[in-house]
Parts: sequence; C-alpha cells; structure tokens
Amino acid sequence: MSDESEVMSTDIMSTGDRLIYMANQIARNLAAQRDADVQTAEHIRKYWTGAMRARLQELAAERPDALSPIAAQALRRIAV
Amino acid sequence: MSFSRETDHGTPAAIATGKSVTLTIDGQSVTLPEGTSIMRAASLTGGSIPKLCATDSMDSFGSCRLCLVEVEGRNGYPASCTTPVAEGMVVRTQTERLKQLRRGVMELYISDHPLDCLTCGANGDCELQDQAGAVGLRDVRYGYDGATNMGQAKDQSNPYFDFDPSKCIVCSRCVRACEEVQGTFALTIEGMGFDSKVSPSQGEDFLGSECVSCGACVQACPTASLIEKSVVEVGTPDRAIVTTCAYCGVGCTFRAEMRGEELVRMVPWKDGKANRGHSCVKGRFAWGYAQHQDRILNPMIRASVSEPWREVSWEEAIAHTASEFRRIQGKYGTRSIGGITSSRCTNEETFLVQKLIRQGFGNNNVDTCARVCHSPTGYGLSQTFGTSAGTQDFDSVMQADVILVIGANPTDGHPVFASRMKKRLRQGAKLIVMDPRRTDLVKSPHVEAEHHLPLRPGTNVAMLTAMAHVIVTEKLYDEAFIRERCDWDEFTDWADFVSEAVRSPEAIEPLTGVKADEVRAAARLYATGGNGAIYYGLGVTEHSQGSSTVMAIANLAMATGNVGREGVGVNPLRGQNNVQGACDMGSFPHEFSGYRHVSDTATRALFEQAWGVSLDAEPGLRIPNMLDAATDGTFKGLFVQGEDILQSDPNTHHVAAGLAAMECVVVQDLFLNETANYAHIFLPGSTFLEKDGTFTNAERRIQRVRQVMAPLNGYADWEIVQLVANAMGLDWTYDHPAQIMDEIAALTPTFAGVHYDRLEAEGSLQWPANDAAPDGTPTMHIDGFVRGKGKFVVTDYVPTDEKTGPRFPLLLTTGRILSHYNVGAQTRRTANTAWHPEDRLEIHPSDADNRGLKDGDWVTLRSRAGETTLRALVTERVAPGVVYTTFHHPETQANVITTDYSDWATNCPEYKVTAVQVMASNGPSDWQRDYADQARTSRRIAPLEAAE
Amino acid sequence: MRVFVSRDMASVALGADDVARAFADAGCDVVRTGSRGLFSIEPLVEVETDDGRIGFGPVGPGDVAAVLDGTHATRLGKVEELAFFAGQQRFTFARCGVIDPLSLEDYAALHGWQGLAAARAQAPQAVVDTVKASGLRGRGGAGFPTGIKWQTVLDAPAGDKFIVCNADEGDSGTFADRMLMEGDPYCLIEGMAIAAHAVGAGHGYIYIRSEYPFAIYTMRLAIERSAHLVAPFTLEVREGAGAYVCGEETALLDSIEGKRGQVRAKPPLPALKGLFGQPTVINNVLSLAAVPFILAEGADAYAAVGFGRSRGTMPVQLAGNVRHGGLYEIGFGITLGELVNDVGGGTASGRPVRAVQVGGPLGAYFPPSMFHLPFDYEAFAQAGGLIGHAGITVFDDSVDMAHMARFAMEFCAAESCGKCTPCRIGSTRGVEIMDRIMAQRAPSAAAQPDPGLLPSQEHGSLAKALYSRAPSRIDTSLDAQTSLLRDLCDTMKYGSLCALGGFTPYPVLSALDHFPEDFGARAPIKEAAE
Amino acid sequence: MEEFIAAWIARHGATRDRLLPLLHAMQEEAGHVDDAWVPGIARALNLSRADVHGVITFYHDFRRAPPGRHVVKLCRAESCQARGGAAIEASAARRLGVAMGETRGDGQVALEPVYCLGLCAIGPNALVDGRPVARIDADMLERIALEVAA
Repeated sequence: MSDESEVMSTDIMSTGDRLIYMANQIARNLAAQRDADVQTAEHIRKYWTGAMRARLQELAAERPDALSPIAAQALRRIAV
Repeated sequence: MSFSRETDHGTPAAIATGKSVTLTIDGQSVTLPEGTSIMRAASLTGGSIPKLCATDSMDSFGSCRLCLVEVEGRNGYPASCTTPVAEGMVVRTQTERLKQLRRGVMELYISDHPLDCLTCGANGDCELQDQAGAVGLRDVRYGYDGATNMGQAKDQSNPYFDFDPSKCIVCSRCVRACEEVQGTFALTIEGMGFDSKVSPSQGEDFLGSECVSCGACVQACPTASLIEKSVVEVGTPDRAIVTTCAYCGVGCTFRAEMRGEELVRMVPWKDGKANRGHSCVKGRFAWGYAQHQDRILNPMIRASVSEPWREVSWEEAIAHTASEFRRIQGKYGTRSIGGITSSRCTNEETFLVQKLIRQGFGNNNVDTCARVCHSPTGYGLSQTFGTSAGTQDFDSVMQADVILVIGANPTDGHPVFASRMKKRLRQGAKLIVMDPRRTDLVKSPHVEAEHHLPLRPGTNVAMLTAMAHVIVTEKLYDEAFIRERCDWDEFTDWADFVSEAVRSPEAIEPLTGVKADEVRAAARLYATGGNGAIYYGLGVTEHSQGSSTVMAIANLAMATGNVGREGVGVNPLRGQNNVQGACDMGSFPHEFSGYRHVSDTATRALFEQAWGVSLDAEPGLRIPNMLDAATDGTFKGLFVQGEDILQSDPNTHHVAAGLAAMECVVVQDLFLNETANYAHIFLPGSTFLEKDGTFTNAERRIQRVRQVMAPLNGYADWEIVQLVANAMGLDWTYDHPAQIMDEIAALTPTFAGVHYDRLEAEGSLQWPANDAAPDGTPTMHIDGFVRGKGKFVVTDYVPTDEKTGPRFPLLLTTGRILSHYNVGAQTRRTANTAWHPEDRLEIHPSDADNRGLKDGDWVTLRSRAGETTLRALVTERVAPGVVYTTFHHPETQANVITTDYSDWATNCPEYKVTAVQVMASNGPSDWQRDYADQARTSRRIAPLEAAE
Repeated sequence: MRVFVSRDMASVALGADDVARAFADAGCDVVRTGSRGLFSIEPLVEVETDDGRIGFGPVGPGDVAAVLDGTHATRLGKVEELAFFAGQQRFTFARCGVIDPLSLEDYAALHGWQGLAAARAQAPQAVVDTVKASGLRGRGGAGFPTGIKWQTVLDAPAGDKFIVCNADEGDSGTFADRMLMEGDPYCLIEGMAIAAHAVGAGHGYIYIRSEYPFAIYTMRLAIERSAHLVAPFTLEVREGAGAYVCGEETALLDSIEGKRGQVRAKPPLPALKGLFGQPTVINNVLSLAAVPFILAEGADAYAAVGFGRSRGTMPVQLAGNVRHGGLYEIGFGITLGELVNDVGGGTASGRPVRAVQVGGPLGAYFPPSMFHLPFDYEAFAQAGGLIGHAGITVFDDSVDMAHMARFAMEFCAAESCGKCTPCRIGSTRGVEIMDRIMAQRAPSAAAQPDPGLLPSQEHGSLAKALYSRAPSRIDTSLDAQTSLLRDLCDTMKYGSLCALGGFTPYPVLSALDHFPEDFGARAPIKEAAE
Repeated sequence: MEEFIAAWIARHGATRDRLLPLLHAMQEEAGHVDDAWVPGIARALNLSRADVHGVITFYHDFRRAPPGRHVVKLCRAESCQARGGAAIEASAARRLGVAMGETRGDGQVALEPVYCLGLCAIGPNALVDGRPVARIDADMLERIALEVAA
C-alpha cells in the first residue's frame, strides 16, 4: 500500500479552502451582473448540498475576511 | 447468398429543385425529381442497369462504361450514370445491342483480372463477379499472354485492411471516396493509360501514407482489391444488425455484419442520419477490444486495495455490494455514499444508476463524467436559450455560409462530422478557427481557414466579448431578430457592456496575443457572411470561465440572428457517445431527467409517486466534492459505472487521496481500469455490442443500440444495476430496455414521445419528441426560445488563477487524437496503437531550442500539481509558450499535471490551462514508477485454486 | 536593303536563322516574319524592291549576294502569285508570313483590331448573332457551331466566365495553330477579346502544348504588348505537359485546374460548368482566329464561301510524304484529290500515293478511290471518316497499312488517360491483336498455324483446370483475331468516354476495310474503285 | 528547393491551378522533379502529396529522375513515319546506343518519343536539346550523334 504522505508535494486545497474559493469564484464571475449578490446566492442554493452551505456559514464566521464582499452579502441571503 | 446488402442506386439523390420529370424506361412511365440520373431512375422503379464505377455515396464518374443505355433521338449509347432524365425521354436499358456492348467491356475487364474467384476474400460479395454474371460473360478471347496489371505485391501494412493492386479495376471509387466523402485526398491514380494504378500518397504503403484509415475506400471498393482483413480471415458476412457506435458524440450508425455469431465487420449505415454512410477508424475498425483478453468476465471482491482480487459468484458480489453500501450508510449516514454514471453506457443504464442512487441510496449524490467535458454547455445554454443541448442537426452544416470553430479539433475528435464540414468548406463556405493550436482545419489539403485566431489559452471570454464589441459598435447586429426573439433591455445592457473601449479588440490584443484587425475581420465575417454556425468543443468548456464562454457564444449567435433555422446555431461537439444522454437522464446531482431541479416540488412529486419513495430535495455532491468529503471522512462509498475518474479527472493525487479514503468503491467496467486500483468490488460490464438500449448523440438524436452477440460477462449493464437495486431492497422488474425508456418517457416531458417502436420505424428521433414535436426537433428555437425570450448574459473576462511564472513559464493544454478515444481504455486494446503508441508533448521549436530539446527526447513535464515524463514532439502546430499533449495512455498520466481549478459554475476542470515547466529528463518520474508498482500490485487476481 | 526571313519553327528547323544572320552580316535590314506556309521553298527570303517583295527560296546562308542582285536560281517572283498561294482564300492567314508577328503597327496596318472595334461597338448579343450568321463551326474537329456555344455561355447566369483557347494541337499532320500563333498572334488575341466581350468573360487562357516552345514564347510576348488594347480582358498562356488527351476540352480544363488531365463526363457542358465550375467558352485556335475577319468584314463575307453546312474557309494542312507540304486555306468543298494531287503535287518520294490519313491519328485512311470526296464535315462523316483539324497525311505505296493500324492502337495506348475501360484496356489489347495478325499474315508462312495452338502449349493440369479459359482454347487464327479486332473496335467506338478511344477505330477499320491485303486476307474484300 | 518554391509562389500565387506551371518551372530549374520535393510543393499549394504525385506521374513531360546530359526527342507520329521516320528511329537507337524511351547507362543521352512537333511536311523531325531539327537522314543523325557526345 503506497503511503499517501510520500506522494509528491500535492497542492490539494483543503475542503474548507475549496468552499471559500468556489464561493469567491462564483461571486467574481457574476460581478458584472446587475444583482450579483442575489444571483450568487441563488447559484449556491441551487447547486450546493446543505452540508456544503452549512460548512461555508461556519467558515465565514471563523474567517470573516475570507469571503469577498459580494460572496459575503450572498451568504447572508441564504437563510439555512 | 441471400445476404441483404443495401441497394445501391448508383448515383446520389438529385439536389431538390422542386420540379419533377416524367419519362418512360423500358416501356414503363416514371416520374422523378429533375436532375436524377437515368441509372438512379431505373433503380428506383424496379429496373437494374449494370454498373461498376457508380455508387450512390459519390458523384457519378462515367468510367466503367457498363451502364450504357439507348435514348430515343440521341445517337450513340450514353452512360446512364452521367445522363440526367429529361421530360418525355424514352429509354431502353436491356436491348441486345447493349448486352453486346456490356459483354465487350466486361471481356476487357476480365482480360486483366485474376481468375481466383473461388479462393478470393470477396467471393460472393464482389460487384465485378456479380456484373460478369449479369452481362453473361462466357469468353475472354484476348488470352493471357498480353500485358497485365496482375502479379503486383499486396500491401498489408494497414492493421485492418489489405490492398491488392492485382485485383484493382481502376474504377477510382476509392480515390473519389477519399476526396468527396472523407476529404483527406490521400489517394490518387498514379501514371496514365493501362499502367494507371491506385496510389496512396506517393506510391507508399497505406500505413505510411496520408491515409487516416477511415475505411471509406474499403467500403467503396467493388472488388477484393481493398478488403477488411477480418473478411478474409472469417469470411463474407451473412446477416447485418444496425447499431450505434460507442465512441464519440457524432453517433454514427453502423451495420454490424455477422457471419453466424461472429462479428465480421462494421460498415457505416447509409441511412444513418448523423453519419450519412461515413465512418472513422475507431467506429469502423477499432471494435476488437470487445473480445480482448483483458476483459474481466467474473465478479471480484477484496477487503482492501492492497490484497489481490478474489473471483466470486455474481450472487456473492451483488449481495456484498448491497450489504457494504447499507453498512456504510448505517455507520456514516444516508448521504455518505453516491455514484457516478457513465457517458458511454446507454440512456437506460444511466437512468437506472441515478434511480438506484435516488430511490435506493436515498440521496442525490450522483454525477457523471459530463462534469469534466460539457457541463458548462448544459449550464450556459440553459441560461441563455433555456435548453442544455445543441440547436442544430449535423445536416445543418451543409447550409452554413460561415463556420466558426472554437476550441475544437473536429478532424481528430469528431472526424465524421469534420468530413461533412470540410465538404461544405470545399463548396465555398468560409471558416474561422479560434484555437491556440494550428489544427488541421486552419490549413490542411483543400481546407484553409479564412481567419485563425491563435489566442492564448484561457482568454476565450475576452476574445468573444471583443468580437461582440465589433458587432455592436459597427451596428452589425440583427435588430429585428433581437427585438422579436430576445429581451431588448437585456440586449442593451449587454450591448453597452461589450461596447466599452476596454473590451475592444485593440484593448485585449496584449492579453490574447491576436492582432486586433484579425479579430475585427473575423467578427465582421461571422456577422455579415450569411448563415453563421458555431461549433465548439472542450477548448471552450474546460476552463475556469467555461460557462461564461458558452454564454458569450450564445450572445454572439442571438446578436446576429444566427439561431432558429438551418445552417446556423450553437453546436457543442460533445465528446462521448452518450454524454448528451447521460445529462438528459438526470446524472447531475442537482436535477432529475429533462433538466428539472430536484428542489422543484411538482417534478419531485412526479418521481416520488412513480418510485414510491420520498426523494431528497437537496442537490447532491459533485465528483470533486465527493472526493473532498471522502478525505474529510464523511463520504465512504462509491458506485462507478463505465468511468475511469483516476485517469480522466484532473489532479490525480486528489482523486487518489479521495478514493483511498473510501471504504467501499464499486467499479463496473470492461477492464481493470486505473480507478479499479482503489476498488473493493469489481462487477464486469458489457460492451455496446452485447446489449440493447439507446445513445443520444451531440445533435440530440436518440438512436438504437442493438445486441449483436451474447454478453461475455453474462449480463447487460442495466441487468447488473437491477440486481444491485433489488439486492438493496428495491423491486425493479424490467426485462427489456424498452420498458425503461417507457418509464423515462412517462417522467420526462422532452422524451414523452420516445418509444422503441417509434425508433424502429423512424431509425432515430431528436428530442424534444412529444405532442408539441411529434417527429422530434432537428432544429431548435425556430419560433421562440425554449425559455421564451433569448437571454443576453453579460460575461466579463476574469483571468484564471492558473498563472505562468518563472517556475512554470509555459501553458499546457490537452486534447485528443483521431486514433484514440478518451482514456484509451478501448482503443489501446485494438490495433489503433499502430498510429499513436504513446502520448507526446507538442512543443514549439523556439521553446525546445532554449531548453536544448530535440524531437523525440524524453522530457519532464511538471506543474504545481505533479510531474510526469513523456517524449517531446517539436512542431509549429503550437504557438511559442504553449505546449500540448493527449491523455490516452496511463503510463504518462497527463492528468497528474492538471490542477484542481475548474469552471466557476459547474466545476468542469480547467484541463486547458495549466502552468508548467518542461526540461530534459532521464526517464520516468518517481511518481510514475510508484504509480506503476501500485497499479501492478492492485491488479493481481488470486488464482482460483488458492481461493478454495 | 530590307529583306524578310521567316522565324517559324519549321523555317528555323530548315536553317532560316543562319540565313537571316548572313543577310544581317551583309548589312541588310532583316525583318523576321511568320511563315508563308509552303515548306518546299523554305528557307524563303523576300527582298523589298520598288515593285513589291520578290521571293527567293530555298536559300542558304551562302546565297546572300546572288539573292541581293536577283540572279539566284530559286527566284520565285511575288510569292502570293505562286500557284500554291494564288488559289487560296486566306481570311484567317492573310497576315501570316507578311507581317512581323509582334509589330502592333504591322498588325494594325492590315485590318488589325477592326473586328474588336466593331464588336465593342455592338451589344454582346449582336456579336453572338454575327458569329451564328457566319456559320463558323469548331475548327478543332468537333465542328460544333461556334455561335451556339457562345450563346449558351452568354445566357448562363452572371459570375466569373472564362474564354479558353485549345492550342493543344497534338494531331500528327496539323500545324495551322502553331503557324498562326507564331506568325499572327494578335489575330488570336483579338478573336479571344471579341469572344470575351460577346459572353461577358473577364479572363482567358491559351493552353499551348509543350512541344510548341516557339508558339509559347511568341504568344506570351504578344499578350504583354497588346494587354492595353484588349483590357479589361486579361489573358495568360498555360503550357501543356505532353498529354495528347488534353486536346479533349474537358481534360484540358482539368489540366488548367492543376489536376490530372482526365476526361470529365458530360453533362454538364463546359459552356455551363467549365473551368473552375464556371461558364466557359472553349474553342480551337482557328475558330477564334476566324472571328476578327467575321466581325470586320461581316458574317456574309465569311458565310458566302463554303459547301453545304460547312461555311467559311478551312486552313488545310498538307503533310507527310507530299511534295508541296504546307498550309492551304480554302473554302469548304474542294475535293480530297485536288488537295493531294493538284495542290500537294502528289508524293515527295515520287512514288504513287497509296493512302492519305485525314484528321490526325484518330482520322480514317482513304485510298485514292475516294479522292472524289468534297472537303465537308458531313461528306467525310458519311464516308466513315472525319475532317478533324484538317490535317492530310500522304503515304506512298511503301506504307504497310497493318503497321499503321497497329500504330493507331499503340498511340491510343500511349496517350489514353486511363479513366474509361474500353480505351484503357482496349488499346493495349488492340496492339496485341495486331501483333498476332501481323505475325501470321506473312505470305511465306507455309501452313496456316493450327488455330488454337499457342507456341507454348501447356499440357499440365493447370490448362485443364482453367477449362473454358485455358490458353489452348483461345483462337489465335487470322480470321478469329480479325473478327476480335472488329469487336474490340465496336466496344471502343461506342463504349469509350471520349474521342481518343472512340475514334481510334477509324484508322484501324479504314485500314482493314480499304487495305485488307495488308492484313493477310486471302482476297481483298473490295476491288479498288479505279 | 523550398526557397525556389517559396519565391515562385510569392510571384505567381499558390492556388491549386498553379501546380503545372510550378512543376514546369522546377523542371526547368533542376532538370526533373524529385520525389523528395513533393511534400514541399503540396504544402505550398495546400494540396495532398497524393494530388501532386498523381499529376507528376500523369504527364509525360515531368521526370522524377535527372535526365541525360543531352535529350533527343524523336517524332514517332504518322507524318514523320510517312517520310521514313521508323527507319530513322531504329538507326538513331543503334547510333546513340540507347533504346527509345530510355536514358543511356552513362547518362550522356536520352532518346525520348514525341508525338508530333508540328513540322509535319519536313519530317522526320526531332528536338535536340530543345532545338528543332528537320529532314533527318543518315548524316544528319551522324551530326546529332557527335553533338550529343560532347
């Protein structure tokens, strides 16, 4: 069994980093739209599992500056 | 021999002019379209005129002179293949005089032809043999002491067919097929007069010539001069079953020609509406993998991936699968398991896998490999047009005036469609190619793009927005179309956005590296050149802005009114045979079949009522999220059907880590693929030749796949899924895929009218096929857009985070080559390796020089995600600063290099942009060696005795 | 003193350059002209005197003095008054041999460009009507009415249209195209410009066979110098590459398009879908060169001359074993005998004329018994022959007609484009049949070899196995091979895609029918007509 | 040869119908069209190698191997035969020591057939290194033999 740790220096984002990165990326690509934060929220509600949305809430709380303004505003719109 | 060959009317159907003509042939009055040849007219009305150089897949040639007829009032004996019918014409086709002339011609033919009919590979299937009989040849008075073309060496270089010049009657059907049908022009006639000889390229053997081995010439050859090796070995076929190819998204239909139970050859079906009687090397010849010894035929299980496999009975394997999944759900929760559907299995099988997961597992953790190719298409086109599929059928290209190809290399990826596109280009349509590489469509024999925009990888949105800038600022948009079919306010928003100076071709030139006036010229041509048709591939979707690019494309089409009629449209060239079907069937975690969101209560109620369970309203995990959840310890079980995510998905380390963290990985496939290295249960799958079902190709055409031979592994894939489902407590009672399609039709509005009896009758249907469109929908959005008004979406260029820098100065983009398909699992187990035995790194001479690299050297390719080694191919096909490779061979594992950046909307991986460094290497990287060892150990199968 | 010496390829082959140099060295002002068209008097030198140009010929480089002082033995007087020239009606070849081919002034002085001016003053349809009224028919050999061909191209929908001149004159015994291109190039150019105006074509090609280097050189220079006069119509020369079949119009078009010179099936006619798929006028050099006269002098002047439906003049070429070989432009209707005996003066060898081939290698052989035939498309067709490009090759009684029949098949085999079966395979089989016939016709052969016995008689089982196709069953007797030759000719004549395979039976069958004795026949089928 | 082709198409254009003119120019420059240059020609005119090979092998004029130092093209057509062409052909082959249609072993002279030079009243004719020669008889043949010996 090849021990995972010896594998080449991997550049895998942790799950948390990836969720932050995904949220910011969605926000950045919808920035040019009229109501970017509403659209970002709608997108996350439509495509993310409940667990992913909940995890993002926790992360946003732990690291308030991690999310971009649009992403942060969008998150506030997502009730759950 | 009663083998029902398709009737060959000798000449193609006339180009419709609306007018028809009445004439008499052999005393019978017939009425036919103007322009029809006398030969075709006779054939269509029950008559038959001898022919050898005429075949209805090509224009008439008039060289064999067998088809002479008499026409009242016209002297001499015109050839019926090259003489169109005329009003009031009186034709006689069977007079004594004609018989005498035909015998005279045949006597000349046979004076220069070997007499070995009884031992010839084409015995019983040779037009020369048939015609010699038909004209009643009894004598060859010329004797055999004169000059002949016999006794020439046979060319057996091509792995699939032989070329025997001694049996050639120089009818040029092969040369014409290579020109008109395939468009490669690899054959010619060498010399003149009696010494005329068919010659690949410069008189070389076929394998060494420009031939791409599409098989059109072999199919066209009336004698045994060009013949499949399988026919020579096995014998001529005696029955044929029409089925659909399991390789790319063109969806070619073939006649699987059998001799008893043995498949002799695959011949493209003339009535196939996607391929119109043409094929490529993969569909035509590379089907040998179905009987390859690597096929796993017995189920196997093991406790951990470090142990060798243990063969078990089906019952044990199925029960073990069910119990493991239930165990994991018990321990880690309902959502701790999920599955991946295949884009290579049938619609019915894909539907059952997502049903197993939703009804059986009770969650929406289902995804498909469309995730990594055209998921942005689904998202982008549904946002703008309201439907997740291409707008045209393939025939539509023949009405196009301007063809814009973006991020696609059809001559390699969709060869049969590329041949039809090349034919249209030779008729005068103009071509624009937007691709970092100088693909064949940019310039190759008889094809030349009007404009090539070699943009830097990752700058698609900037380029398309700049083209929009030109179209809007120079008022080239179709205002009437926009006002009628789109939302004017949304258009003006979009128009103002794209008009800003910062989005002009001049502004983005430093970014894309393409001269501004080239961009302006291309934009003007697309907008004003007549019917504008856009075809795009993974070079659009596999980017961090894949979805934005698709929407930018849709914007261009709407702005110029190029939607809703023949010859225009937005056409994704979908990679795999059923990737469109896989998406249609609800393989994505967020939607049911027909692209309806899981949160939509009405739709969910429909499925809950049909399946008798309450369904999860929450979207499930996508593949990358499954792997993340696995490393986090919350996702422990995975069912993978016909998919090899370890080789095809990006950032191999990430995939490996995810798989390794799971407790039960079930793989259902033909061979022990790379993903199986981390699997605990292996359920042997069946090939497309061994089961019934349907595939849906890139033009939404649903076509039948018919069982040609009994499944070697004992079950069709849908039967296996049913076994697992019932073992998990469900009570599925399907005994034929037709019933599954009926269920799909009942639950999916766009498939409402799709049933097997209709598919048998019509040959194929393009969805939506329902009461609103009883005969299917060749062209979409004719009157209005599916979503009502076409939606202009503002798409702003956002640079990818994958940046080049001193450590990784070059940009890597990936793709596919003609002879291989996807990860090569099938094609590597056929003779296709003759053309592409290893993945090569294409690198520009200047980049190679300043690294001291020569063509063929071993090089190390390294990105921040990983490193591998392969041999260099120094070429000007790639621009300076850009390198390219394919991902067909596991030894190179190109995807160890690709990073985990992906499309913002669908997480489609950014295969096309990876910052890399290339340097001389002295051999395989450590990782490759470790990987090879791991793969070897993991593929051991314990010998049966040891198990007792 | 001004003297005129021909620069025509034939004259040069006979030493005209040395003669010209000798006169130049003697201080004369030497004007190089085309050839007058009578090769027995070449190299010809014409001296300009007060009462016109006095011709001397043939002249050698050493005869300068004798010519200049008028005492040279071969003094001919005014060349146009010689019998060979006086009897001609030179509508097309009027200037040939008189002017400096590349001098625009010389050309204009003799009615040059008047036809073009007349044409450009009329509407295109009017020009086409004039050509129709003239009764001009294709001089290449098909004899298709030129006016009707132009009408089809004029009526074709707009878009690029082309004028193509077929200058692939590959028939043995023909050189009129060569002479005209080397002697009066502007005449051809003017004809093509008129055609361009008549049908709305912008560009023209002149496809000249590579065996005519002088004509290629002269035409290219003439095009350059006259470009301004024919603008906006533009012209270019395209050089053939040694394929006789490219004299067939569709093979010629494929050759210009950069392809193998293979014959295309018709329809579509080149007039509708010709060069690069566009409507194309494709005519022979002589057809186009006749047009300036017709436009300048009027259709009636041209139509007044002729015979039956063959209107106007035909530049006949006398060749082979003939005393006065050369170019004789005369109205249709003159008989074959008058041409061969009166104009041609019989054979050069002095032996009796045994046969003449009319219309090049695909034309029929005529015995003296048929010398009554009037030169007319229909008359020759009825007599089982053709006029073709009006070349007459004379043979004396030393000719072996079986050898000539064999050569007809050999020539077809050498030049067949290889596309259609009757010609590709038939021509080679034809040569083999003739070899068998010629091998058995030798009168000294004591006993006729037993029909069916091949020299290498196979006894083994292979012969038995081949059964109906065993070599021993193939009847190689004279009668069998002769009837096989007739069957082959039938297949070639009615089966071939074009005239190469289709007309090769003309020389073969005419030789067999009119000269059976050369084919070993015991009794000649037809008594000689005399 | 690549430079020659590039220069030529720069002046004359690179459309497909330029193939024969280009082949003529190359043969004039180098005496023949070598198989090795075909890929370059094909790339220049955007044709396949098969297209170019098919054209080169179709036309008699184009040679794929270097010609003899001297080339005698003797006319074999009917008019020259009527004036004794066949006999001259036989003696020419003997005198020059090369069969009709071949190049002599030492590469000094090639005797090639041509079907009509348009000098049909003054045959037998020939082109000797491109120069027209008429009424060939025994001593003219002798002069030709000496000329091509050089």
